[in-house]
Amino acid sequence: MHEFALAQAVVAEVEKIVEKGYRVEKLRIYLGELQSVDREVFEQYVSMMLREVQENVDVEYVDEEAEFSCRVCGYKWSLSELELDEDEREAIHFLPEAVYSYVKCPRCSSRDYAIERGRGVRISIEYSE
Amino acid sequence: MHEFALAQAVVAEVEKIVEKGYRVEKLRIYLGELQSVDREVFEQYVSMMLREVQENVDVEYVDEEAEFSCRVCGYKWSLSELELDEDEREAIHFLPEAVYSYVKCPRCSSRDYAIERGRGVRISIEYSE
Amino acid sequence: MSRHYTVLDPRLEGAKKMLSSVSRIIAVMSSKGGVGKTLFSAVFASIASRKGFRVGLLDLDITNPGLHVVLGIDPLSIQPGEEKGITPVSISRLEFMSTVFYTRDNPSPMRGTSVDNAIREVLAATRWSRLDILVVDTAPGLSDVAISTLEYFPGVEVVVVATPSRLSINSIEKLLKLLSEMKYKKYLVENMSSGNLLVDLARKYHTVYLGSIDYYREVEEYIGDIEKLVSSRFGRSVEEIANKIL
Amino acid sequence: MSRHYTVLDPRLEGAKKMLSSVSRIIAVMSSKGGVGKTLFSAVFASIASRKGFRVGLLDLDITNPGLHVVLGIDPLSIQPGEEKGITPVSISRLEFMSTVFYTRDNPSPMRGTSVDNAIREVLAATRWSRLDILVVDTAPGLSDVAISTLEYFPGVEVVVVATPSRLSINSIEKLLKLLSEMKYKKYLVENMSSGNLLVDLARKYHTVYLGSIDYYREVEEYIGDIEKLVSSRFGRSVEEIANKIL
Ligand SMILES: Nc1ncnc2c1ncn2[C@@H]1O[C@H](COP(=O)(O)OP(=O)(O)O)[C@@H](O)[C@H]1O
Ligand SMILES: Nc1ncnc2c1ncn2[C@@H]1O[C@H](COP(=O)(O)OP(=O)(O)O)[C@@H](O)[C@H]1O
Ligand SMILES: [Mg+2]
Ligand SMILES: [Mg+2]
Ligand SMILES: [Mg+2]
Ligand SMILES: [Mg+2]
Ligand code: NI
Ligand code: NI
Ligand SMILES: [Zn+2]
Ligand SMILES: [Zn+2]
Repeated sequence: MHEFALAQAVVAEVEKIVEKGYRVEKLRIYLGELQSVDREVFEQYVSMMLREVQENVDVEYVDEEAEFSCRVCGYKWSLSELELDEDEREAIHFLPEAVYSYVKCPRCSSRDYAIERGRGVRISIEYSE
Repeated sequence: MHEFALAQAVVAEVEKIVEKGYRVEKLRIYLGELQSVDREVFEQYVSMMLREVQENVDVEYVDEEAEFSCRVCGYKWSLSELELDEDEREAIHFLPEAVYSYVKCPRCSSRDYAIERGRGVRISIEYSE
Repeated sequence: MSRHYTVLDPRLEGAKKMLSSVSRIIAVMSSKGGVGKTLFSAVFASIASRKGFRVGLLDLDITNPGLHVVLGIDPLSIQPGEEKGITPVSISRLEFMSTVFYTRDNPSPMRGTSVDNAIREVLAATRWSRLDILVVDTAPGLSDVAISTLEYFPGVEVVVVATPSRLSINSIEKLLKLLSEMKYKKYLVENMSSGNLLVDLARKYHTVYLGSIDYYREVEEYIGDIEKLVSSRFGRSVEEIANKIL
Repeated sequence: MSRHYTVLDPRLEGAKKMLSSVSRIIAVMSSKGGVGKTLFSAVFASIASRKGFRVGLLDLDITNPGLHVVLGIDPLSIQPGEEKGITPVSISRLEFMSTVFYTRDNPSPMRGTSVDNAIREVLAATRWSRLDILVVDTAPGLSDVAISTLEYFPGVEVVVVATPSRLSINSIEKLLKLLSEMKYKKYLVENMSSGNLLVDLARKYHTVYLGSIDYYREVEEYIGDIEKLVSSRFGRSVEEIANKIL
């Protein structure tokens, strides 16, 4: 599962902070809809790896809806507006930017759009001395 | 003066809105410190050209301090921290991105930094039907 | 009465104003690097100007500009003027503009956002004379330069330059696909080739095939001397091609 | 007790973890396009693997990938695996990774921010075996690919490929300047040249000159067949160069 790699990256950030002598109070993990990671698998990897780094980290998962906005016509749209086949979804799962190979602006057909939100995995961390 | 071109661009935006039948109530012009336009000259051009487009536009000028942030070490700095000679300043006046040819991060010497604020001319417009 | 509020980058409207004095815009493009875009742009523009057209030449390969090298211009000893904007440099019957006048041939590493900003700035600030043709040289890849070029120039026509190598064909095919879906008027020039090997490729993507230019070893010595380039065998090949679209 | 709050992109730490299994990273760079970066990367990596090194090969020319063409891989018929991350494709004794497996050789127009995102994603997700060398092919220009390559690979060494043309020299000189100020270990390979014309340029920028590769017309027919490329005259020239740094 490639979710392992994403979990590993998140825990590596926590580890960096813990190694500096801080205590991580809260880890918030935002899961972007576009990449659609397997949440259950991902959570398991995170908690498994996190245990090695620090006991009792308070982890919160936040689902983030994907939003696109067209740089040409200004139209904004969400993932539900797109029809992607299985292969395309899988490619985008591994590389969210592959979306530029399959998706055009639903209004003006431009490929010059931004992924405004909900791309992939990002995190915020609260820690104390 | 190349300030004419910048003023022309601003007024062209106002014109586009006026042509659609709206009335522009307020034009706010942000002048980025990095480009350092000649404010007096620029104001004259704007008010001269604006008159042709719509009477009595309320124009407000806002100076915006330049702020850079390093993508490598995270350091943030302002223009006053830099020593630029006359030629460099002039080049940057015409093309703010020329800064990447002359300036490195004062802390880590990287050239991979963002111009976070105060780059050049941008505007906001309030208009009504 | 409802009130609206909008935050704008005025430069794209500014660009439209500035480009309104230009009749025809020809972008020289290729997703593959090193196929001859820069050389072709410079020589094509010069030939058009010699035929009596009023021609501008713009370098949009922001992080790797090369037109000044082909034209033999030292960006330290010559600078654009100022007259209701930036006025391009006059060289060899051309109006020439490049960001190299501001980076002064120093390295100019810029991420895409800055490349795009530089392009917008140049388009909004440069006051071309009344031009029949503006020739725009671009960067390889399908990133900011290519995307912005296709968006910011109203009615742009695209001359795609390609060599017949497999690496070039694989790359160019993707550019042609993109141009097809966007309905641009497009032409193909085959460069550094001794045959007409890309005729079918052009046809497949409804692209006008303009002809083939041989590999001429003497080109290298003429880089920096645009007059010699124009009257060289390379120049004569470009002229045949130019005659088809001018 | 003071409390801190930080928002992070975890992928750069993820990349460090993934790259910790790699002993040596060699990025093949050139601000000029079409000088032979892709061809050199593929053949250099293959030669290193034939010498017994464990070698990975990564295509970071995100909007214009070419390594799969040189290697003769159809990205529709083969895909990377999944095992604690993405596992590269095994081909001809190499571990190979490219975003083309996900764009499926479709056009992939992306502005710089997306190019950088794609690079971060690939580095954080790809699980290389224990490698002696990872060879990284890059894009021309001095934009996102070049900037990110120099930042994200710990201890990266740079092989600059250049041709002796004036356009290439003007361009490469800026890359060498940048690399000098950043203190990278750097080498110069002269390609498509019948002499050693860039020795002084290399010396000027404290760059190790590795040698010159002739223009070999037969290269074109071997594109797509890496075995033939390796045993060709081109391959033998690359081997001489490889021997100096392996
Ligand atoms: N027809 C030709 N004959 C000989 N050399 C050529 C020819 N076309 C281009 N070149 C050379 O090939 C190299 C790449 O050309 P260039 O115009 O810089 O390509 P690009 O702009 O596409 O990167 C340059 O050294 C140029 O002088
Ligand atoms: N030494 C050489 N002899 C003959 N052809 C070469 C040689 N080096 C590169 N080429 C060809 O030149 C073109 C550009 O090479 P490529 O590796 O794609 O360059 P880059 O990756 O720098 O853009 C390709 O068609 C390639 O096959
Ligand atoms: Mg799967
Ligand atoms: Mg002045
Ligand atoms: Mg070029
Ligand atoms: Mg390449
Ligand atoms: Ni997965
Ligand atoms: Ni000015
Ligand atoms: Zn749109
Ligand atoms: Zn820094």
